[in-house]
Amino acid sequence: MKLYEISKEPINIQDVIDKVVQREAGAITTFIGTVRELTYGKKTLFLIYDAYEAMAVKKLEQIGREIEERWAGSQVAITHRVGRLDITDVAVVIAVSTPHRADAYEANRYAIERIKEIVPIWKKEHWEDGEEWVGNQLETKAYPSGKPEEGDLSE
Amino acid sequence: MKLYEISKEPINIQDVIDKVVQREAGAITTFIGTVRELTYGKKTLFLIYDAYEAMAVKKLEQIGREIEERWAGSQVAITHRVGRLDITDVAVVIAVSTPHRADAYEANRYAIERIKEIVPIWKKEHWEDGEEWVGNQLETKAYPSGKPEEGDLSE
Amino acid sequence: MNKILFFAHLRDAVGEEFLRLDVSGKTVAELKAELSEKYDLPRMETVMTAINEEFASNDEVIQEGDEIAFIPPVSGG
Amino acid sequence: MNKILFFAHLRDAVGEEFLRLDVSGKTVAELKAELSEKYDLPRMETVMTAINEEFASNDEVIQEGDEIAFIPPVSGG
Repeated sequence: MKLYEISKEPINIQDVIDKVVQREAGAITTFIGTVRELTYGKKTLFLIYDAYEAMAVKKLEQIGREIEERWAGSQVAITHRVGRLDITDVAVVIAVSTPHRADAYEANRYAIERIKEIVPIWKKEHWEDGEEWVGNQLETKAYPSGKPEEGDLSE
Repeated sequence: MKLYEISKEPINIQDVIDKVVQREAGAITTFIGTVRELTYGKKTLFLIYDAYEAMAVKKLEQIGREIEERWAGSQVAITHRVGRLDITDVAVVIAVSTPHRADAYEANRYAIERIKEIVPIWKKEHWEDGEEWVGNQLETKAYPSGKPEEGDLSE
Repeated sequence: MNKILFFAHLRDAVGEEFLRLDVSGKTVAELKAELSEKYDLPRMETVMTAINEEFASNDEVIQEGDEIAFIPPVSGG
Repeated sequence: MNKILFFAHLRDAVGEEFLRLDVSGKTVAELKAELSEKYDLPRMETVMTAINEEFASNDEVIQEGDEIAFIPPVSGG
């Protein structure tokens, strides 16, 4: 069973959840990222996601290890879709199980924030009047050393 | 489509998620409460959940309204199971969609905390050496006026 | 006539899911005290009351036809 | 020989998914500067580098056989 996957096919949410079911867990949270039609009033037609697949899987695994170290008893599974996605299609599913519920929310939130920092996946927005690869959301982050800084890599 | 349900049958998680899919949403969170084997070192064999069904549905609807007022653009669906549940069985599924992800986590967390305050559902724990209806987790809360206080009803 | 519902440990103590009694004109507190004594109900200070599926105060007066429910501390989720 | 991978807007700019070049002995910074000039690559100060699927600093020296990837700001999730 692969806990961390990049998928060219639509993601089956239940399959991702099933990977983190454990007798010691009382809570499972999932985060499901879907393609939103409007961003700052601009209408998206569809998205293309591309990944550096081998490295992306390794970075998802790293995020899983970070979570399992920080939140005792947690178990994590993440699948990220690539290819063309239409409005409301599922881009990513993160499932986290923990013994108690507060941890399941926090650990899950940590996972999505880390994905947006270190996992080599890119999306290209297609609008009615053009298309563009989206960088980090505000286009403000620079990497003077050529890699993520300490502050980027550890939360 | 019923957004708030008490179910005697196993909950289909995808069905609950489908109820909150919207073109304006970029994020869906789910909380899945599962039956944990160990609580404070004591081994649970199975649980029975019982509900004051008509009122429970009304109180779930109230929680949904509270969320939709507090988190703009949110959509909520909740199904709670009743009857006998074994270890790892799903007791509750809460799905919340919002335009942006931070809200999806917060609003979902709010829902489960409110369920534990005001929704008339009870669980009976069955252990090897006995059984008992579980009150609020610490058995410390009293209701001198006979109903939830302001501090209980509004977060 | 009124329908009075019991749940969780109260149902076990009363031995019935509900009773039919005419309790109109009484306050919630009066009904609670009566039933508590008659059935030796435990921990009634932790028990909430609903009238017609909405939480009600101890001083509310029960009307003809109201459905009363005693709500022990909830434990769903 | 080294394989050099491009993604997102860099792939569009270079016009290839990857190049095969012998760049061993060079630092990441030197390779970046060379490619940036040759292909007129935009916003290279925001681009991270990976060597063999792990983030690498600008001062790291590339070895024979290393796979190099240029990682523009990511936008998954």
